[in-house]
Amino acid sequence: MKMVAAIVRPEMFNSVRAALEADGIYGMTVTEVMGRGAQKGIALRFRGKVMPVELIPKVKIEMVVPDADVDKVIRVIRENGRTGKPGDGRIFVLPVESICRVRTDQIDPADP
Amino acid sequence: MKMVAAIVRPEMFNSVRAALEADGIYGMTVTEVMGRGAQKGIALRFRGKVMPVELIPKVKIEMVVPDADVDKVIRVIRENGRTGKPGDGRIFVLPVESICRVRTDQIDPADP
Amino acid sequence: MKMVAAIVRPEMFNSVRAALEADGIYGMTVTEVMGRGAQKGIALRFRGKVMPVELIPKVKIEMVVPDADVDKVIRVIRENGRTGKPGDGRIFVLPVESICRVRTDQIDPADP
Amino acid sequence: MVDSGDTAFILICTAMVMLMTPGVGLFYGGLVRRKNLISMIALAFIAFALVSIQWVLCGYSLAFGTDIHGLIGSLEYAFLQGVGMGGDGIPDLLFAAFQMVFAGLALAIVTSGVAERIKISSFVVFGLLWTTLVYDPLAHWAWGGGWAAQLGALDFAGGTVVHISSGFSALALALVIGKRLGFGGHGMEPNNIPLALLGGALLWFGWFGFNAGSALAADGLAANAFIVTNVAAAAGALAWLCAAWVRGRPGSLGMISGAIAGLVAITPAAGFVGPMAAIPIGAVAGLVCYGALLFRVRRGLDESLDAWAIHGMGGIFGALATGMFAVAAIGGVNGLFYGNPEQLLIQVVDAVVVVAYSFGVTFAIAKAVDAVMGLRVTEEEEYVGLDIAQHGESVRV
Amino acid sequence: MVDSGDTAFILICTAMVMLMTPGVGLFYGGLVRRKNLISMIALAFIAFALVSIQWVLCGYSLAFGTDIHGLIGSLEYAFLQGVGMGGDGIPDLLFAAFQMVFAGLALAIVTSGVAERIKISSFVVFGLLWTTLVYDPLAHWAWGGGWAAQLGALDFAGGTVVHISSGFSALALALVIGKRLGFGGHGMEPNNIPLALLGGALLWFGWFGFNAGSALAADGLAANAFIVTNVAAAAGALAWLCAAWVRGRPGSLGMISGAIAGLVAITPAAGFVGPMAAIPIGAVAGLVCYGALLFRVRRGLDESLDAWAIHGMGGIFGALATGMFAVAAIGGVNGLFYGNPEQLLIQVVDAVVVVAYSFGVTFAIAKAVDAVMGLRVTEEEEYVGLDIAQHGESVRV
Amino acid sequence: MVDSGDTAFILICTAMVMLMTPGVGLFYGGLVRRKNLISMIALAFIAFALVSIQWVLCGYSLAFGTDIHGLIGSLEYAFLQGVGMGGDGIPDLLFAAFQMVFAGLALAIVTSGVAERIKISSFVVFGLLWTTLVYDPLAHWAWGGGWAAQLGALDFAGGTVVHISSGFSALALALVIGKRLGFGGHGMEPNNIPLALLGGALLWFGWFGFNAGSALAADGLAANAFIVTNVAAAAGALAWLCAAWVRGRPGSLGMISGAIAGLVAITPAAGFVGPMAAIPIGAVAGLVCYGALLFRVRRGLDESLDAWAIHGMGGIFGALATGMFAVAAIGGVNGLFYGNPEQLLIQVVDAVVVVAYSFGVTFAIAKAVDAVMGLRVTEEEEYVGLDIAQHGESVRV
Ligand SMILES: Nc1ncnc2c1ncn2[C@@H]1O[C@H](COP(=O)(O)OP(=O)(O)O)[C@@H](O)[C@H]1O
Ligand SMILES: Nc1ncnc2c1ncn2[C@@H]1O[C@H](COP(=O)(O)OP(=O)(O)O)[C@@H](O)[C@H]1O
Ligand SMILES: Nc1ncnc2c1ncn2[C@@H]1O[C@H](COP(=O)(O)OP(=O)(O)O)[C@@H](O)[C@H]1O
Repeated sequence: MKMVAAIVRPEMFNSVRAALEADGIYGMTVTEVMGRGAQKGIALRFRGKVMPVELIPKVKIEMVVPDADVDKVIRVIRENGRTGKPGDGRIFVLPVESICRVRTDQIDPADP
Repeated sequence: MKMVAAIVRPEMFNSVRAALEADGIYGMTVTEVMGRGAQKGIALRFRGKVMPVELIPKVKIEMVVPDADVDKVIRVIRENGRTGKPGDGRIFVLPVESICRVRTDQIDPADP
Repeated sequence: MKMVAAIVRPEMFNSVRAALEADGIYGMTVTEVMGRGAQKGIALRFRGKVMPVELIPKVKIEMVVPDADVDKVIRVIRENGRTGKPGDGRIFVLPVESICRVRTDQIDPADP
Repeated sequence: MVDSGDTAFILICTAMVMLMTPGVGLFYGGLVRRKNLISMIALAFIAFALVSIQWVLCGYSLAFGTDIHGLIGSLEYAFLQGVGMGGDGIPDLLFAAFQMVFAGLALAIVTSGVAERIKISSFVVFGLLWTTLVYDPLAHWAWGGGWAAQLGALDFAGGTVVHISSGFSALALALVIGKRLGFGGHGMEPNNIPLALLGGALLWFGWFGFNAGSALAADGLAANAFIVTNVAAAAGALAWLCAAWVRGRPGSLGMISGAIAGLVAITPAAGFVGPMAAIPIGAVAGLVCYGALLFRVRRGLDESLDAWAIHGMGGIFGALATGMFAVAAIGGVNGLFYGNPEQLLIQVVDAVVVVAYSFGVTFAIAKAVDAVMGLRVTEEEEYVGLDIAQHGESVRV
Repeated sequence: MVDSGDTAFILICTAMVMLMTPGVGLFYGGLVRRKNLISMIALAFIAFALVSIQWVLCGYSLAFGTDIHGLIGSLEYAFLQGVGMGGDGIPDLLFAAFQMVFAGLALAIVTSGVAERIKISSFVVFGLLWTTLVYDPLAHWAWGGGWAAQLGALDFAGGTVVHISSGFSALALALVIGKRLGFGGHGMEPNNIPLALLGGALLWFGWFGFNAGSALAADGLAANAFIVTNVAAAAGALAWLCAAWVRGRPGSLGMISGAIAGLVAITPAAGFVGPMAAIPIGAVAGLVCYGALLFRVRRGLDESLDAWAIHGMGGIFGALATGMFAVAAIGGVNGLFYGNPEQLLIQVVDAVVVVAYSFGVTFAIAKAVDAVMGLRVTEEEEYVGLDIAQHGESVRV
Repeated sequence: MVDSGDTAFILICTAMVMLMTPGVGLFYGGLVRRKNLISMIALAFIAFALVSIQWVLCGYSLAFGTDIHGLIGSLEYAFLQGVGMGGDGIPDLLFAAFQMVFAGLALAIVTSGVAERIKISSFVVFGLLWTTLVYDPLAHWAWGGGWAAQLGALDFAGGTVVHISSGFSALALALVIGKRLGFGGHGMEPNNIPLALLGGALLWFGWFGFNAGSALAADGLAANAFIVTNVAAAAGALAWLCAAWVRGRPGSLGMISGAIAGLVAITPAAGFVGPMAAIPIGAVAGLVCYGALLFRVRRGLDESLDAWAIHGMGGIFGALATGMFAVAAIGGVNGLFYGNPEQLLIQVVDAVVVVAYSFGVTFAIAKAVDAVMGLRVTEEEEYVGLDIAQHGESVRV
């Protein structure tokens, strides 16, 4: 099992989500985050103090999938989350040691 | 050290939290997330456009615990986060390579 | 590649962020979270029911960095996120198997 | 003759009372779980829109048409025919508008009892029946020349008509629709306390229109109603705050609930008591409603947002307090404390009848709607939340 | 002679209409993406502040100075000279203030067309030109003794002046500035529906001041305007809700959009039709505007927050409806349905001219500003969002 | 004789000023860190509730009872005895209510100085002492026939009484309670700018009641006060916006702070100057207060939400501006620019005394409360935030 964690543009999230569903990837956990990456920083000023706040809203999608699906998931995210401009995001793959449901007692690594 | 990441119902969070505390598991980081899992998707419509938004509010609990505690933590979450209905959530266990406090300089893998 | 996940005080986030930038660590994903750690719990009461809610706002910073940078990142966070009081936070290091951009097709493990 | 000052006052008061309905929506919306926030606000708007139409079609006439046996008004003003731009003090049309916003608000309060689980289509049907069969008769009894008015029951601004009725109707509805899934076990913390406080602020603001406007003139009586309203709200807020403090921490929701309790209790009394009486009325109302809330929680009743505890019980207390504290120098009638125990008796009779009628008829309507079309969403819809399930919308994290 | 009741009424109405401008800001702010929420609210405030200053310097005089060829007012009242504390019914200064808040609101509505992509410096320049060259003449035509008034066109509270003009100006502006990056493909869900509903509630509340206040007196006509305003809003809300229900789920944003559609449509008619006419006017407006919105989306037009669909098209429908439903018993003029087809013709002429003028002149102003200083932020700024890029602020997650 | 128009006006103005108190709460709540959001809103409500009770018990009488040596009123109106439904123009009870909401607002503004660190029990004690020992005498001096009124100092709507006093009291309080943990080093960004803007919008709205209502009649003077209020707010907003633009980006919080600065400065002047004078008054106030804020930040003073910079310094500037711009044609008195330099002198004396008195007495009260029960929460409580520590509630992420 792997956890694929993708940071994507909020605007592209819905097409990514729909495309994953079309490809049979259903389970996901989504978080609204702020991120900075390649884009240049922007310096802000509030009530007389400089505050460099160059964090921009992003959406983080976490999907735990069988090893075999990792490449497919990455491909789908890239194809549907891409605008070609800086800020499209990153995908990280992390190892997962085990996985289970809360609802039932069986630990079922084959059914994420 | 492992990171146990559990996605649970918002309504069950407080009992899970209390039960973990009772069992001596204190440190945790909690995030409000949206998730989809086994439940069927729901198609929405806003101002003329179809928007399938089947994400539902969930709570993510991340706990870094010694290897020996993983099973206990999973058991406690399941016993206290369960309603038996779809949507009860998932628990993922990820490997953690090292851990340290911000407050002190000693890197103390035995004290998460 | 490693993912360094740091939980810090919201008040210290900006200095941590600026210091990381000064040290050339640019990419990061930030989440507002609630956490509990060493601090003692606080029991609350709302409309007649006791509700122990001892979760406190924290900021989670996730940075995926080359193995060689991990120690530097940890040092910077500690030096700039520290107040010396309980609640300064934790840093966890998780292994990352692979990483890629959404924008381009090349999978580039050397460029987080 | 229409007086421009009085008309100006009631026009604005009507707008202020209108604002109370979204105020209730925001207050309730802040108290439920995030997945039902939009639903609560939407229910308030829908309640208001439905009643606005029903009122001009027939509601006004049922309430204020020529009295029929003390029970209901005739249909002579249906479609507002014969309700014109002239009038005595204020235009007749304005009086109809002022009464309309009260009716809309009452239905919005009732949504407390079905929070997070009502089917929107059923709410539409229930709402139309409720405003026609419960609210309109009650308004007639108190202000349209019905039996309560004939008996001499005092209800300056709607303590029985709006508050007792909506509070006990919410209770009846809650009993019919049943508890929320997981009620008691699951955590159901308020999702947005600042929003609830904002809603409370709009209620407090609008209540000046509600109570002072009920003088139907910009005069000394309105001024009296205005100041007693504020004093009772303040006393209620502080009393509940202190009571909660004794038991734990003084929460802001307790404070605002206490303010609303004080406002409810002073509503029937606002034109009959002075500022010094408003202090005990507001303070005791805060304590009574806090006690009622604790009682409800202990009994495991899921009248979810406490319309019963605050509007229902606060309304009863207010009706009785009016019968005790009323002083002839202000509103022309003395109460128990000024040597007229009979007035208290009349208030008791009025309150008891209104409690019984509104609880009973609402129970019957709810049962009927439930039998015909089902009041409640499916378990799955309740799980995903009414925002998505009923409205196809959601509040972002 | 100044009448204290009328003056009291218009003073408060002016404050209520002022509150509509932040209401528009909150409504729009809730509908855009999170990264532009502050920007939308700020634009509303800036629009209001700019117009407030322009109005006392010259705007009032251009609109209400002595008529020049039916087209514009003279500069005799520039700097409000000669506008004093006395007056007929209400003080002249109060009339100027009441009209000022209308002008401010109109510019705030126009920001719909440039949401999430306007450069703030260009908006300041555009806004000053627009209020001077578009709004002030239109106000003169309808209320300052211009050609439309001479022709007998009916616009009680600003259906053409405020709503048609701002709606079609938003459309022109949207065409000049171009679509948002990714429009059509990217998801652009509203970031905060409760905030939008709160904004809508403030609009509904303020609209009572807008329409009833346009009677310029606290009298029966104001009362009529008040109640028809509420009835039309309710009918519009329910009509759009039902239409959306037929196509899917009844969203709360559809409901509040329908209410605004009803409010827009009743605006020109409020002093000429009665409560029963307000039901079809409001309901049909809800359907017309919903249809216009669907049309806009289908055509891929990025008039982002639907000022055109709701204010523009709702305003046209309202102008025509006034020509149909007007009845002499209320406002002294009959419409088509009461045997005076000519009135409808006048309304058509008025609406057509206002559509053409506001669209055309706004298009020209926008082109000019774009050529001189650029209307739009850079692509990078649009990506990070105007909150950070233009204001240096951001809404926390 | 009570006039219905005047009474209608002041009744509604009183409600509008009441709404300013939650407005301050929302404004302040949006500016602090998320963990103290509820606390700031709750403090505003608590301030208002406390003062509401204190006012009817003794505050009104201390301020408006028969003058004692120009310093304080007698207790003849304690418990509002002798304050009735009759009156001259407006009912006496209404005058008491109108003044009450000013007193409540003033205490709410003061909470700026103790934001995110005050113990709620100590605030209750401090608040009661402050309103009795600071606010009531000041109100007496200016409006109750005290020495300032006798001297001829002009304060139309409370520039010295409400704004100078609350601003300098906040400063004194901030000095006694000390800086927030980590002030200077730690980031303390505003948690919810849209909420702050909403609060600002409610302040702007309510301020019409505050200033125009201070005419105590619905007449030309009220109309003048109304329009100058709006013009000054707009000018202040634009001036601060531009100044911030020069130094960086034009933030929305600067804009709304500028509007409040303009509103504060026009407060004492609203009944004495015309619309053209309101432009410089508002604009310069925006610049003065922005400068004061920068000064405070540079000096490392943790008067956390800038009541001193905006209300205190804006109030001083307004008092002086009144002495300069006043023109007899409007308020019966000329200022410096119209040949009466003496008026400016009187204004200076008044401002200086009020600054000294409010700063000094507040400092003493704060020291006393601190010595007896401790003003400040523990370090641990400050860390977890007052929402949890003081109220047992929290705002969800
Ligand atoms: N090294 C990193 N660690 C964690 N998150 C990152 C890292 N680099 C980028 N991100 C996340 O990805 C988002 C997009 O990054 P960006 O560099 O703008 O994308 P792109 O490479 O497509 O231009 C950032 O906003 C941040 O949330
Ligand atoms: N494969 C997955 N990857 C990441 N998160 C998941 C995955 N599957 C489920 N989840 C998370 O768990 C939550 C509950 O899943 P669900 O399938 O409804 O639970 P259950 O299996 O108990 O019915 C989802 O809302 C989602 O947040
Ligand atoms: N075992 C853990 N697992 C996950 N998160 C933790 C753990 N321990 C602490 N945290 C996070 O770190 C934050 C700070 O912890 P705390 O113990 O207060 O810090 P410190 O050790 O510096 O006093 C907590 O609020 C929580 O979010």
